[in-house]
Amino acid sequence: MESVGSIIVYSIITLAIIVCSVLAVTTRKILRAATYLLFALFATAALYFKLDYEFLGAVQIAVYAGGIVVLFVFSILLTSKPGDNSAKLASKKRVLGLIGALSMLLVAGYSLVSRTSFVTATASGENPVMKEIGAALMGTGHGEYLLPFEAISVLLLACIIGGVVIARKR
Amino acid sequence: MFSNILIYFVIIPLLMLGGFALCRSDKAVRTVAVAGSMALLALSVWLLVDYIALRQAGETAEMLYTGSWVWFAPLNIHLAVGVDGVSIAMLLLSSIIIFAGSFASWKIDNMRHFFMWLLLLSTGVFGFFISIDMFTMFMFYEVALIPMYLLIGQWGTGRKEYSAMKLTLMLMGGSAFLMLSLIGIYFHSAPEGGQLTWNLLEIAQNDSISRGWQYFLFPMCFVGFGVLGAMFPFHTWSPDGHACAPTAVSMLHAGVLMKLGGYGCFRVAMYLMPTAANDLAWIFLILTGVSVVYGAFSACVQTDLKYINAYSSVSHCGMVLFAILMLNTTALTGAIMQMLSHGLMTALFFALIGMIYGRTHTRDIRLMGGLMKIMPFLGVGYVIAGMASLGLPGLSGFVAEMTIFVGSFQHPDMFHRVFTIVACSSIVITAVYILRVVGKLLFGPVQDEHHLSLTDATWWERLSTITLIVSVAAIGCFPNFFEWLIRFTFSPEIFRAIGLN
Amino acid sequence: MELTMIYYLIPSLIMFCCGVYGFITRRNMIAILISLELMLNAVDINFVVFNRFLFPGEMEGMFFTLFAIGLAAAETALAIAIIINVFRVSENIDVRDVNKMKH
Amino acid sequence: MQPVLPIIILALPLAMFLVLGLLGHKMSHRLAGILGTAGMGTTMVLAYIVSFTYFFSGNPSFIDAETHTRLQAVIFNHDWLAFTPSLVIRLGFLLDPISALLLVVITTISFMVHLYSNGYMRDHHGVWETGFQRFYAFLSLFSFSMLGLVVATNIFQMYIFWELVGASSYLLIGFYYTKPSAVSASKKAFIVTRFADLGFLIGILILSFYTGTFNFTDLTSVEVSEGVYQISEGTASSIKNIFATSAAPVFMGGSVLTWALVLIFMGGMGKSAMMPLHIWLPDAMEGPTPVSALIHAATMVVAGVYLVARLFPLYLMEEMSLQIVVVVGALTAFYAAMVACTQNDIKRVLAFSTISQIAFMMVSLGVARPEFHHGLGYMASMFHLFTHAMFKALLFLCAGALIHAIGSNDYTAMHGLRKHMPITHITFLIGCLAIAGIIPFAGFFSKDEILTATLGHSTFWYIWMSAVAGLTAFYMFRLYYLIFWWKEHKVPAGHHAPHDQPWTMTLPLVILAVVSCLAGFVPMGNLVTWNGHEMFESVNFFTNFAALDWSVASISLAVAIAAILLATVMYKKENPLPEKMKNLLPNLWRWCHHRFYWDELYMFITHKIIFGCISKPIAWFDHYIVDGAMNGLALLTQKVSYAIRGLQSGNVQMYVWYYLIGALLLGAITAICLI
Amino acid sequence: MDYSQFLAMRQEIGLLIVFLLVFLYDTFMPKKALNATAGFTTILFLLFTAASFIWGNIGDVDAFAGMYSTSGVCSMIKNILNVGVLIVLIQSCRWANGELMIMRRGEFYELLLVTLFGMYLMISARHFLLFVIGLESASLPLAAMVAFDKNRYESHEAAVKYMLTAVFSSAVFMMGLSFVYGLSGSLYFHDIALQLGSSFNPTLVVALAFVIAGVGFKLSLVPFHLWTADVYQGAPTSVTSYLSVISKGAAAFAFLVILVQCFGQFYSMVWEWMLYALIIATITIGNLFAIRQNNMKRFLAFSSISQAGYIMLGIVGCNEMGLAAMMYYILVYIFSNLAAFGVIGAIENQTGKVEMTDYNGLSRTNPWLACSMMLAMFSLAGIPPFAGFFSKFFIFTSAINQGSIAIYVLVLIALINTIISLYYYLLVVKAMYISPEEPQIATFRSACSERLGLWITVGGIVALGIVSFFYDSIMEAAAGSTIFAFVG
Repeated sequence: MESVGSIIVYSIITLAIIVCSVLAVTTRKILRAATYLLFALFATAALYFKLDYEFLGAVQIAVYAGGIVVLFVFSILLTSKPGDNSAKLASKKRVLGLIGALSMLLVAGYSLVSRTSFVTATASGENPVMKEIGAALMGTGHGEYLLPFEAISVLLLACIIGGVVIARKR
Repeated sequence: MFSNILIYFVIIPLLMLGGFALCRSDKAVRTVAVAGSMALLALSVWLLVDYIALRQAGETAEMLYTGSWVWFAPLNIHLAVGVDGVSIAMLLLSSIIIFAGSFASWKIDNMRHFFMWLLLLSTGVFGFFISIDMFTMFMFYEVALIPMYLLIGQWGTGRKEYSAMKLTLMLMGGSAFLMLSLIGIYFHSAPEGGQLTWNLLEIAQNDSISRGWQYFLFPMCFVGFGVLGAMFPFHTWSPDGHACAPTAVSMLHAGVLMKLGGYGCFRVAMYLMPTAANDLAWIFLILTGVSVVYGAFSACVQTDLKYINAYSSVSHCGMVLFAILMLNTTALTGAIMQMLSHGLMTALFFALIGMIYGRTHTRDIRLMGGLMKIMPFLGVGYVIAGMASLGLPGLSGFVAEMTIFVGSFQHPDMFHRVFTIVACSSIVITAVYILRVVGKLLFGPVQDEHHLSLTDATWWERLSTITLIVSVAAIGCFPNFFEWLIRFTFSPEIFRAIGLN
Repeated sequence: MELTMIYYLIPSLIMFCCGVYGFITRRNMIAILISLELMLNAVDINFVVFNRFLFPGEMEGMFFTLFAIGLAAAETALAIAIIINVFRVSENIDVRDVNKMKH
Repeated sequence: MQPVLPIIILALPLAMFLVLGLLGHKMSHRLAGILGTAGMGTTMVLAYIVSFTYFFSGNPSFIDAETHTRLQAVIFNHDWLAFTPSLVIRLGFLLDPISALLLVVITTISFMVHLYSNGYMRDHHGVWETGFQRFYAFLSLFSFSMLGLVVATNIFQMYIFWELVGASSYLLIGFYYTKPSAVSASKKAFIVTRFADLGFLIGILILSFYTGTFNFTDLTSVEVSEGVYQISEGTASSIKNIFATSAAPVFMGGSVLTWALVLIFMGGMGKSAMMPLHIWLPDAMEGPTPVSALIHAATMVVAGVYLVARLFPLYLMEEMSLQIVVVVGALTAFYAAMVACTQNDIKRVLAFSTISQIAFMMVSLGVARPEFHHGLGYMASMFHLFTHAMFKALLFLCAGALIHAIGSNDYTAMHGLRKHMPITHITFLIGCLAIAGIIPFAGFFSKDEILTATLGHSTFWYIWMSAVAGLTAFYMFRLYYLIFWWKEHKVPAGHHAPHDQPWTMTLPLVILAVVSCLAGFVPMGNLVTWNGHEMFESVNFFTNFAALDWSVASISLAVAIAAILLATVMYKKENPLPEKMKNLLPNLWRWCHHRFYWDELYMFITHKIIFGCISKPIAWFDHYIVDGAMNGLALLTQKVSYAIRGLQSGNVQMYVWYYLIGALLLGAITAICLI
Repeated sequence: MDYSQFLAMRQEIGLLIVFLLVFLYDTFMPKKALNATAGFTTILFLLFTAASFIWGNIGDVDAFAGMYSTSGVCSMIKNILNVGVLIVLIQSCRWANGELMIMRRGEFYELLLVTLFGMYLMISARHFLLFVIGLESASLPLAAMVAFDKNRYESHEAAVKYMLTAVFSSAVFMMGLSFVYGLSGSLYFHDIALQLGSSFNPTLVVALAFVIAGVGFKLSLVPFHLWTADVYQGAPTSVTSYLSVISKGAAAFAFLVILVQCFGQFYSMVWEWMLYALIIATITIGNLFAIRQNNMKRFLAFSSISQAGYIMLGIVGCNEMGLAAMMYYILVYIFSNLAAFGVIGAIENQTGKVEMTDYNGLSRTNPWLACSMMLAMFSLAGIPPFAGFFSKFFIFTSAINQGSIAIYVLVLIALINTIISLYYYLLVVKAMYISPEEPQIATFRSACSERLGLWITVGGIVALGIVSFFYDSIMEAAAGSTIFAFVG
């Protein structure tokens, strides 16, 4: 049995996630969309905290909210004048979008609901200790991620190179 | 590997290909072509003689000169060769026609490339006839198909692009079915747990394709080869293709390539799947019977010389498949004789048509007439070809058709005999269209006075024509020899389908 | 009331669907990118939730999310670079106008 | 007998054909003519030797002296093509009464024609016709084929040479190939006979399927010693038994054997120009006249008769088949005679007369029964074949001489030539008398035998055939008078008057005239009978005369004379009688003149039905349906390709939409299917 | 913590060394020396390829607790890709040395090598996290490469389309992965297979569909293919050729590994049928679109889509024979397609023309180019004696090896599609050899590197099939692989 506080926190977070997501994709002001995204990401971080993944929540705030959204805002400012509203949607597009989104919801939702263990499972376990996280990140055994860590570093280097070469004017 | 004589049937054309690549002048190309085709002719004659000697010495193996060299070991694919009388007959036919075809294209544009493609085609043809491994067989089969596209497309006339494309696609469509059925045969080529094989002889020996699978694979195999054999209703590539092809290509195509279809039908479809062949023969019998009559009737109203011959080929090749389906020794022998005969005479036809077309620049029989007076040699050649086609005794058509008719009529089933009579009726229709075209083209008054200044055949054209006429007459006059050569393959012990009948 | 796993999964799924909807309907390429972020984020939530509810003894889901955040960052950076590039060329980042090549 | 002579008989004409055909254009015309004639002369001598040896040597392999029965001797028989161990086409030489007789006939007429053509095939100034060598080559080819046909030991050999004579006939009819009428005539001849041959072939197939043999000797005779056979009804009836005990002995109301025999007879009908397959023969007169004499009067056209005679014991087994032969023959005889009365072209008249006379032979075969005078009809038929060959060749050669002199086939251009061309006149008259059946000319005896045999079978057909005989006499003399009597044409200035021809042409006329006078006295009854049995104990020059049945002979003689008188009255001088007769029965005359519109009917069938209703629709079907289906497939692919191009809209949002829907469908459908 | 496990990754490490050397060369060498970057990289890569052939195969080794695995087959497919990349490098020399590329030459090579590294990871990854990183490494830098032609608008458009769809696709893919994780509790392939057991449920099916969609995107299977044509057309030719062969080859192999190793036990129930549908759609739609194309690159894009369908036939058989046939097919496809792109690139570099109509009468002005193109087309169409025939034949054989009637029908459909494909391949041949129109392209002499590339590819087209060594050794490697241990 969940405590009332937990349920209230849960409700707020969930509501924030849903509302912000919906608004992020429906608002006609692009800068607002970025802002709603930011809130959605914050809400996600809150969810992580609620699920006792504090490290992850911190990373979420730092990288996503702190990094990516800033990037978005910069690029929005670079590519459009503030106050630019996007034109009203063609209904055909909207219908297609709704069909896509709802069928996704239906199919994936059904597949989740149909699995009893998904419906009934309750949270357990504890917040992973920072030391464990560090060890796992640098370890080579089962459940340890040195190799992906190295691999993603190469990827990030490549992305930097790619970003540079594209962004360069000539 | 190189001690096997059969390999040289592939090696010589390949050497010729290399030779052409090095040639710098038309003269050199001709030299290589003539030398090579003579070598092939000599080789096949030598093979014939040697084969007869071996057989007379009491050699009773199903195939002689067999050799087998591993190619793709994991799939047990071999380069397996071997010949029996039928293959030898086909090899002889091919080399004669290539010989004649070389002379018939004495003055073609862009000669080097022309001959390169032609020889690639020949490689495929020879390879097909010497192979007894289904994979290599199929490979050579396809090798023979594709050069047609360029040969027709580049050197053809009329709606050549359309025709070349249609021909290639339809034949490839056939080979799609064929490929599937060959692979299917492979996976049923040995009893459970046995070593699967592509080798025709081994598959026949294992006899492990169940009845159900035969029912599934046989029609695909037969249709696959049947498309090349111009079986109704898959024949429409033939008229257009032949009409647009250059002379030597028409010769080779109608003369040899269409034989690949019939040959494949009996060598693979009937030979490996005798049960289905017996049970399903009636379906194809109807189709081929229709081919025979239908082709002949269609030929009656055509006005283009090549179309007439193309439809007549449909009729004659239909006869080949028709006879193959009769599944008795005589009819099958007749089918092979018909292949030989049709190959030679239709090559002769197309050679002559090409030569006439080269002079008059039209193939419409309504625009020509009285050519006999202007070019007597070609005219006489044409009459002889026509007579061979309508089955005049002493020329090859007669012996082939009679063997087929007599053989088919020996079938114990009434249905087959009635269809034989239907097929027989083609001899009348054939006479109608042959005489119609001979009458319009060669006889009567000269239609176009420009034609009066035309010349008769040149020496190379004569050589080409005479080679073919002599061959046609040789079969027509000494059929027993060819019959003897072929018959062994169709003894009931070897050709199981006959035994099941 | 027990907050079972499905209570977490469904919001995440809705988030994902919002992303899908946004991708298909938005015109501004950056808005599309925002939608993509939503989708990626939804995936992250899924991993975390599964990890917490079903397999609390391990950290696989959490680590996947950790790396996925990094990947998302890299993707966004590169995508924004490309979009800005397009903006330089055509002064326009309406995705509907990016259809010179078709059929 | 050693096979050397027979082989040479066959090989020589073939060699001549090859030599003249391949090298002819390098030779002078004269050399070619001499070579051809000499070759044929040699062949004739050899054939005479062989034939006389057969008839008169008394060799035990040719005649059974005790039973006075002539035997069949297979001189050689070489395998040519083995279909199955039992069904083998052999090329051989069968010597028996009819083949020996035909050897003589063919070589004689052929030699005469070779000789005659030396003169005929050039114009008045001695300039050779173009293709003279070719002409001789074809003649040799024909002779070879015809000889091969008559000596065939098996039915397939016969079929082979049957086709070859057809082809050489085609070549010779179309000799003047620049003339469209000649081309179409040759085409017609070939195709009509080819159609008949289809029946022949099917007949052979049926016969061989049940009996397992092609050999005549297996079908109709028993072997008495090696290579020597005797005609036997027993063999034929055992063949009949094979059919009767087969799985399906009856087919559409007739026994299968009957069907086989009738189909084989159909082949004979084609070659022998029996109605309704006769239409090619009148047109075949487009060929050079010597050719008409050789092929279309004396030899090839009797092949049908020969075929039936060859299989006669089998025909005897099936009454119905013989009935059919009689009916077809009788109708044809009458029809042809009617038509002959109204034609203008002398060769046409002769052609119809030929049809009529061959029909006589057919009828005669059809009425022959062993129980009536040892198969008198059979003998009569062969006898008539022999005599007819002589006098009809004579008539044709005379006609040739006339045409050569006048330059036209139409007798209206001739009239009154008896003074200018006396030799031709006399020989033609002899021919007419012979065909009209005036004693003692050849035709009288043979026709008389036929009528006797017919009477022995059925009175109705006897009266019918007698009437035809009368018609024969009438139209022949009509022709005779119109050519040689009547009002003479004026010779236009600057032209020579018509005159007799060089010796090469007159000599054959004279020889044949003499033969026509004497041939009737040949004691055929002792030489040629259906089972080889000699009819007379002993023979002398007057045997035939003595054996006449005067009750029949006098009537037929009377009919003939009456007919001739009628012709004399009507045509000796120009008078209005013919015109009156014509106006009396205008429709009959018109139908006869237009040959009862057979040609038009055939035209309708071939052009409207075969071409218009079968070939054209098939070609249409092929082009638009079969080919159209293939092109349609290609077009469909193309169309579909265009129809779905919207998928690649260029809009990235649509791309992901399809992506998403695709993925969802993939999952959803699989899930639904599985659960 | 056993860092020596990195030694199992010889090929990856070798590749990274090449990458670093190029990076250092490009960063620190004087400007003049930069002209030699292309040659330097090519030679370096040649050495690496050779070394990889010689020392690359260390047998079956699992490292990082099963996260990474290499085996004979893995090193073989990497070597095959290396050969392809080497050819691409040779062919792109002229383009890379061009004016436009002065500033970006080194970056081009660096990105290319990183994407190759990503593909290596895809091939060897036995853990989904590593796999995803590999997948992203193989696609994100490519997006940058697609945008390399700064002067062409199409290049940017292509980059946008590629980028957006790639990210979308990876989101869907990861969604599927999250489901898989939820079901099995692990991202190790081996554990997933163990945990999933053999019972299936809708969640799994949907997850599988998402996973297939994600990898199918890389392979450009219909309906996940729509980016392909636009990107191929827009990207610089060298990048297109790289994209069309190398990335496809790696994805195909990885696809097989994932399906077999994680979901092997669901083969006959679930994904066999999914693959049937995808294969039929891919081959047919690819062909139908290819018929109409005039732009050669776009044309080859659609052709490559249908080729991907044929490659999938090797997976659908789900056995060693299929693996071998697939790898062989990839090898042959690399040579054939690169020959075609070689010609296109040579002509584009010289004249800037890429339309099929520009190729009219090419055989008269540039017979060797036309001949190479024709051979490439024949090989792609599967005409013997060129290698394409053998690869097609073997892949059909391996598929039919599975034995059900359904697979016969599938193969029949594929075979019928070869007729359509033959049609459009012949259209190119027709333009070059048959079309009577005036040649659009004047006679020219292509650069040494281009000719070298063409010689290699044409040589491959001719030799790969006839010489059985290649297939035999691939088959030998495949037969020894343990990939199929889990197939149920």
